[in-house]
Amino acid sequence: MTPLLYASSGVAVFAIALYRIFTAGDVLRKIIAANLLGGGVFLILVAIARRPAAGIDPVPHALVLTGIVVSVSATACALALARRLEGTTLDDGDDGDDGSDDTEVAGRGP
Amino acid sequence: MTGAIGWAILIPLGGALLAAAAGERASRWIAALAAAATTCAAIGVAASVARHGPSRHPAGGWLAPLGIELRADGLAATMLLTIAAVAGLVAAHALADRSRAAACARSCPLWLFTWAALDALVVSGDIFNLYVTLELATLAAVGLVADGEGPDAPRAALRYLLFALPGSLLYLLGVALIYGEHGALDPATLGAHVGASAPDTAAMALMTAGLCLKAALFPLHAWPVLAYTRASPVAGALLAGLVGKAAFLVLVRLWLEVYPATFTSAAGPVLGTLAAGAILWGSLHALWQPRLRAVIAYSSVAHTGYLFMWFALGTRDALAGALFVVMSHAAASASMFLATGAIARALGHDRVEGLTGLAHRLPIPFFALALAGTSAMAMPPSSGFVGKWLLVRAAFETGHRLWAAVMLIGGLLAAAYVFRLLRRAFLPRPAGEPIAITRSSGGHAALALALVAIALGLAPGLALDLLRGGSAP
Amino acid sequence: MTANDALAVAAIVLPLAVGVAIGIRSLREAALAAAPWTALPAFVAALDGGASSVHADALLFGTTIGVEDVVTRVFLVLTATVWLASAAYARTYMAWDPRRARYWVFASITASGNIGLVLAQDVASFYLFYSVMTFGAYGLVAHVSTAEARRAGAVYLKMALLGEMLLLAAFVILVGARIDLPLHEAPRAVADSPHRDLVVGLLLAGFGVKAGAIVLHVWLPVAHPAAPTPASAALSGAMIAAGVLGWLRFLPLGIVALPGAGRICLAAGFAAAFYGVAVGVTQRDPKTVLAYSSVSQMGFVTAALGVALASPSTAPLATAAILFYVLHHALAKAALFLGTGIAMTAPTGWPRRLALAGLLVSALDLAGAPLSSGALAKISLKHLAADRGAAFGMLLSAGAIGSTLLMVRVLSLAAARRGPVARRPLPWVPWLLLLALDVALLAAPPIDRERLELLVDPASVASAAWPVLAGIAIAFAGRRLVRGLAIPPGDLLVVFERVGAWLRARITGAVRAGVRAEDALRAWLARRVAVPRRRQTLLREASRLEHGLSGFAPTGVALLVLGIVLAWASR
Amino acid sequence: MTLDALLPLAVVLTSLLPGIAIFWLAERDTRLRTTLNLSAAIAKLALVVVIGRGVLAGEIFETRLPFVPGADLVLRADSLSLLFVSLSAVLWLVTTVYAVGYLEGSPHRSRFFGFFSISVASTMGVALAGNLLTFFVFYETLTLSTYPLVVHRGTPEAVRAGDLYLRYTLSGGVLLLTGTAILYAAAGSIEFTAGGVLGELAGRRGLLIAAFALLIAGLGVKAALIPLHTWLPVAMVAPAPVSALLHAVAVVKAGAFGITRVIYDVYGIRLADRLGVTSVLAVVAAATILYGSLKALAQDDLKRRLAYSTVSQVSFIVLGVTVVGKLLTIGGIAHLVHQGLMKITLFFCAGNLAEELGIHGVRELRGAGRRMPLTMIAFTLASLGMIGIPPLAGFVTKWYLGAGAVEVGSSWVIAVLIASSLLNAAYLLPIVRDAWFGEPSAPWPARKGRFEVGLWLLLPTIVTAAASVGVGLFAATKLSPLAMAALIAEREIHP
Amino acid sequence: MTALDVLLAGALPVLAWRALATDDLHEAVVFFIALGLVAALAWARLDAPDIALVEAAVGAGVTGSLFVTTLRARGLRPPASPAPRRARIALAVLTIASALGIGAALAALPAEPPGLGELVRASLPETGVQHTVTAVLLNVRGYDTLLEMAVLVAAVLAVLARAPSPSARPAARPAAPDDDPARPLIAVLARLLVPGIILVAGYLLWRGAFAPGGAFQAAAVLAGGGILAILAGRRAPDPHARAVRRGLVFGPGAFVLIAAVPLIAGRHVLEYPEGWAKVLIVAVEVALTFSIALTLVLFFPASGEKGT
Repeated sequence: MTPLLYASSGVAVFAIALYRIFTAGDVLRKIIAANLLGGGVFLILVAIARRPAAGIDPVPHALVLTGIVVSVSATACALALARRLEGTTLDDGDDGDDGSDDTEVAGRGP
Repeated sequence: MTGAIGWAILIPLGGALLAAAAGERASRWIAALAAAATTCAAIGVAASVARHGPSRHPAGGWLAPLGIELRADGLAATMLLTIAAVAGLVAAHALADRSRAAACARSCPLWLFTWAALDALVVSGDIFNLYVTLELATLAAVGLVADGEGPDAPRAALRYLLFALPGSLLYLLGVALIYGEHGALDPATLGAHVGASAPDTAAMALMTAGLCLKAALFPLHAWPVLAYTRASPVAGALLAGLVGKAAFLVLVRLWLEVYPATFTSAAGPVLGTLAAGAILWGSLHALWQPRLRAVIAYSSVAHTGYLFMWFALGTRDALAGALFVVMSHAAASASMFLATGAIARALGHDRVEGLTGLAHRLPIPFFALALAGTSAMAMPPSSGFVGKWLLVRAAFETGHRLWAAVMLIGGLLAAAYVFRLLRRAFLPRPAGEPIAITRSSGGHAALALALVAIALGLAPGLALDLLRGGSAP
Repeated sequence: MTANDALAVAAIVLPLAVGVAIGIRSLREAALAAAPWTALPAFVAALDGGASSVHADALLFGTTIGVEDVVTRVFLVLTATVWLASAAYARTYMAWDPRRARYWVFASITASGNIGLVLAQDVASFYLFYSVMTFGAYGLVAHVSTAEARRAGAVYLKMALLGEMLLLAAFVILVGARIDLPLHEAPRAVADSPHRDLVVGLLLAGFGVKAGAIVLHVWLPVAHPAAPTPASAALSGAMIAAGVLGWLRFLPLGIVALPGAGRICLAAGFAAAFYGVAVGVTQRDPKTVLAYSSVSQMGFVTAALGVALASPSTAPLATAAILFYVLHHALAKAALFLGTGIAMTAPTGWPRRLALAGLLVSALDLAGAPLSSGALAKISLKHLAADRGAAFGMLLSAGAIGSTLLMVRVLSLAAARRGPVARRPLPWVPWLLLLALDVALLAAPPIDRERLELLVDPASVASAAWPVLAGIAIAFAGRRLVRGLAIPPGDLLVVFERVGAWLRARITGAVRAGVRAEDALRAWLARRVAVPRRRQTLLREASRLEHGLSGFAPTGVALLVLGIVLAWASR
Repeated sequence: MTLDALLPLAVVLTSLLPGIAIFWLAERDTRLRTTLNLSAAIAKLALVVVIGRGVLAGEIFETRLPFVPGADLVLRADSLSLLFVSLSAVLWLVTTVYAVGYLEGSPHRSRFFGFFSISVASTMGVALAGNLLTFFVFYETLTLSTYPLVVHRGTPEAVRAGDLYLRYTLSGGVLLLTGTAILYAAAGSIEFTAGGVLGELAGRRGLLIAAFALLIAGLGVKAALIPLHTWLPVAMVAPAPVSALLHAVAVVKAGAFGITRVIYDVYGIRLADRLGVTSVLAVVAAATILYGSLKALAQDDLKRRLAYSTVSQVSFIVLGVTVVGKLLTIGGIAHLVHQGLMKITLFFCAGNLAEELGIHGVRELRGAGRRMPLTMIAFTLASLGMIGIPPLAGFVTKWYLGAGAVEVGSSWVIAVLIASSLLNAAYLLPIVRDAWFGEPSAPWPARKGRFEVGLWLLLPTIVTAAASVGVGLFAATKLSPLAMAALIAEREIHP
Repeated sequence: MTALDVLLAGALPVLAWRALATDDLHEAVVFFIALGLVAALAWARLDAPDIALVEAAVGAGVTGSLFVTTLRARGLRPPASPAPRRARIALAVLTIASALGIGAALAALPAEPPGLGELVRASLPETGVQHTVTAVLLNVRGYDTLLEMAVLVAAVLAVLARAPSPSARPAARPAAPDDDPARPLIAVLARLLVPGIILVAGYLLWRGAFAPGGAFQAAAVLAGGGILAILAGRRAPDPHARAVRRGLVFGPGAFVLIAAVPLIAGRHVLEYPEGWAKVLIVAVEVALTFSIALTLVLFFPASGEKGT
């Protein structure tokens, strides 16, 4: 029965993280949410691995281990970018602006 | 060359690692060698598929249900060749560019990782492995975007990452549910067992939704546009050309092998509607974007629409058409990005007005833009046309007249926004605008890519046989 | 290829070649020298009387040319003679004209066309040479760079085009695919054609334009005087005859009875005869009077044609009569034109008296005075009238009076002499030769020798004499009456031109209105769609929506909605 | 792939490869470019002659390249395609000579001749296409390759004309694609076969009529049927050789040729007639004939008047082809060649007048005959031909059209023929009259060289004028376009 | 189903909500770390010792410290405005609905799933390793791990892409220990713990072959020690130095090499030759441990590093 319990808690964490990643204003909170999103899925995976009476199914464990490493890499990368970010949120400034700050050339276009 | 499929993944991986560790000049040589070797490996795989048909290569020797299988079938072979062609030529552009030599130490490993990830994704026969390859591709792409010079690069990269993560994690949750239900991860066994049970439905919905976000299908299309408009030409070419297609290819694998056709036929029209929306919305926006890169970005949104039309049509010819659009758009958009890069370096900005009177001043980038544009608007003799023809014909065969109409109108809109760029080139050059005519090396790679798009249109027979030869099971 | 065949080909090709050669700078002088004699091969071919037939399969639709029957020979004689005389006359007359080369180009091409249509033995080549002649003649009419010549040219061109189109329609309906239908089978084809009446009507009208039938004659009095004298001679001599040749070639004379068409021709013929006289008498310029005289003479021919159409039995007789009449008219009219040309400009003293005398001779000949070829022509017509009842005979005589009236008018105008005196030598020789030939015609008429005795017997002399005398008497009596009247040359033409101008104004007005309406429609459409304004709001709306879509929350909503819909769709 | 199979492909390549090569030539090496151009044109002509002899002897040359599942790229030389190919090949050689002279010293010639050759290659492709898809592929490449020629001058006005050109031709292309896709979806591969291939679809009238309407609308844009014709007069802003070969011959004929193919080789004239679509098309064609002539009457610019004349004349071909009747078909198909020859002569003369004396308006022509006799003789011959005066080319085809109409008993066709001839006369003869009999307001500028205009410009004009006379005069010979048309009608109408 | 499980399972979502819903970022990070630890306990309860170890060391430790440093580096930023109310409500409803859907799907999962457990256990002998998870990780699904290593290196390259090398910054060494009040405590802690940490890491690495442990766990612990050393004032490794880059690449490079060798011999990728499995796996584990540790340390920004 315990696997279902943990699985449902995993779903809860997943849902909360999903909700907050889209509504959070601050970049850091979004990154935390991204991390927890992964955590939720891993919870479900390990809960699934726990079910068979015969013994624990090692494959989900390997999957979760790989997942955690990937999640850490993503979070580290996100945080590194967050450190270099000027504004606080990601939505200020739209996409189709006039392009004067073109990345290509240091000098300003006329 | 049974091991070719292994080399196709290991060489770029190894190359990336060596390039990361090597010094500035050495990393360029390593990157060049790796690119060449990987292309040979890809050709090797395609040759073996063409001659002996599909083949299975269990990684680590462990057979299907347990280990991960690498499959070399028609779909994989053609995609390997496409990736090799586009990534190879983009690499050539990056390496040949003297002025950005220093950047290679940082960017070479990243685009080699992207190449490795895409190769692994295309041949992978395990749905969790697909997740890992998707993540590798995304992270490498984020690295490439972050590498851009502009002040806005970190924001663009972070946005790209934070939109991609939920997509992959939804997909992972789907994988978890499927594993929970069937206890297997390889499409062969899954295909046999997956039915319309609650976990399977939930898994299909989650995976498809996640991948639609990663593939930026309308209405989830807006997030990569900032990254495309801020990335350097190399990054933009790889992102729009190849990484953008990765999620679609995964979805094709799933819908072909894992989910039984009857089960997904109900979801087909949903994706078809979104695809139609993407074609019209993307083309409309591409029509009035002030900046060249934004035009190409929205053109990619429109082309993603053409890709997803296969889900609504479902026939084998439609799949060949969609894959042809993948190939032609990969080459065309990469070529356009590189050409824009060359033009922007000469003009100082990439606003559309800058193109005025360009035909004679920057002939090679302009010509590349023109040829790539022909493929983008799916006019014969380009490969874009072959793709669109197969899709439109399949639409009429399966009675989806509305989708056919949307695709045709999309073609017209595409012609509108391409010619909006090209027509300016013939106008006389305004006196004031200075042009720094450097030896625009970007132009040659762009032209080569554009020629690939056109050549594929002239002799599609080869690619289609390869597709059918090792046809996906 | 017998000698005759070569001669026939040369008759057509030589003038054409010379015409083209003039265009080439290096050959110009030589070609100009040879130009006057290009009609010689046709003349020789006409005289030696041998039959010839040349078939060129490759040309157009397989053309055949040659002299095969009496009609061709007579017309060849008249065409060759008139063109030779006109060319000889023009050699001196045009010597100092600044645009001499252009005149000779058009004259040679027209001559070639004229000779060609006579020799043509199949429908396609007939129509080809007919068109070449028609459009070549424009160059002659509009040669003199004066306002009247340009107007004459315009009128000539319009009527010629009308004629061409009528004939094209007729031939197309008649022949269909068998374009290379030999001419001698044409009448049979017309008779058997399902649209016979339509074809006959078209043929009558089409050739009627050239032959100056009533109402269709309006261009003649304007065009002939406008052209230089030699051209006028050729126009009124040879080319009018071409119209009659067309009738003789195509109309089913003697094959089927066409009472309706016959009556129309008869009426039109006599109407033209008397109308020509009525208007001709009032004219000021002798050339215009001569033009009207041609209209009236052709009226007689049309009448004769009407008789032949109405009763097939009289066909052979009528054809012979028409042939001789046209031959006589051509030569006499050409002589008259050349004569007036000389008379008007001859220096006073013996040359002027000689010219006027010559003029008198040909005038009498034309009027049909006894012992002249004109009388002979009239006699053949009278025989035709024999079984048609007295009315036809009476009309003929009245016509004779009319022609005499016109001749008197010409002589009086020539005598009054208003033209400038020519300082350069006058081309006496060709005119006198032509006069002599006309008279000689009497001696050796190419047809029905036995008529000759009739000429001398007293009854026919009397019947020929009284109309002439009566005519002269009426002329002197009515001299004053006629001076007041002044009908503009071309009479109905003025009406047609005004109608034409009104029509053209209407058409161009309509076209301009059409263009304006089209532009207005396009402007209205543009406003209705108001693309620019509408586009701005549409784009602003779309970009606002797009900006909204690109935020995190909306994407999240879209993602979850998609997930749920997919799950729901495939449950 | 035997030699015979390679010939059609070789015909297309002989102008495609040089075209691509010319792009890379620098501006200054004109000699190399000219030799390349001319040798390509002559090589193509030789190929066409070889194929011609074969086709007349009944052989079939076919290149089949694998293209798309369910449809191959097929280039087949049958009698109908031979006619159009030979016309284009001859006129390409002549126009290349003309273009070399005309563009002497102007910028971007490599680009011009590159696209010029590619557009001719596409025309060859259109002519030789063996099935509807191949036809569409080359039809669209024709659009793409002619656009740069329209905007070649680079003036804002030229680019605006280019926009209009694109707007029409691209939308036309989409309609054609829709029609093609519908037919391919319904009947599998649509190979051009005499008598049509849609027999078994006869039951689905709605589909057939819809597809026919789409195909004809798509082709109608290039065939300049009203109301799809407005791009043609505007495209006259292009340099003279472009308007001569492309807008008077290649592009416009591609549309008319397409309609012929669709009616005879896709639907078959009987099926099309049963569907009742041909009568509608015939009415549109007739309307275009009259509309074109009337609009030409109202134009003051010489090239625009000739453009509207093209609009009207091309519809003769369409009229001839749509009304059921053997003679009409012969007339229509022969008119394809005859009109091409006459119209290209007129455009060459317009080009000469513009180049030498700067004459653009119709009224400025007064007295031009004296200054440029040879050009004006060519102009006169061509104009008389257009009106339908024997022995010129126009007369022959108008005669057959008329005879065909009589044979079929549709008298309104004759009325249209006569009316259009009169209208032609109305807008062409005044020009001829002014040229020969008018007095120039100011004395003409003196001659630059020995001839009235550059030899490169004069020679082609004379050649095409002579051709339009010869084609009419020797219409009965075996090799004349008329004989070819009769052969085609024989094979198409009664297979 | 003990009370502890209920407590743990219940705590997780509550902690998650607290971490994500608070407006104070510091509080959020603290709750995140707390959640990491509770999760480690949960893994232990679910009999997943390997994951518990990694979660504790990496999930809570490294990631937690990363968050703290980033928070400090970004300093006080104006609070960002969250998404509009309407969107939030919609998202809430949708998330709940999808959560219920997924929950229902989970409930419908079969109690006795045909997992791959028996298969792995059956073929354990060929893998050359006793511990099933390590067998799966490094042999059966070694290919996944290979790609995962690539992800790690890619991430670190992305992180270092624009990072200035610590030596280049003016303040070459971090502030002297005495001026930062917390400094002395850390210095003492570091001197005490670091040797222990190294010992534990070595042990974990060694027992990986037959019991829970292995490269990842060892590397995670080692990285924790490294970060502690840096915090205690030792100089952080310079990302642009050649040696550091070689160290980074050494582990994955070895793994790629080992994967490539069977290809040359005509066998499948990553197919350990007969009998060599155990030796090769151990070799790979050692190499990987060192590189992963170095990578995780490099993730940790040298203190005080501002965004360039």
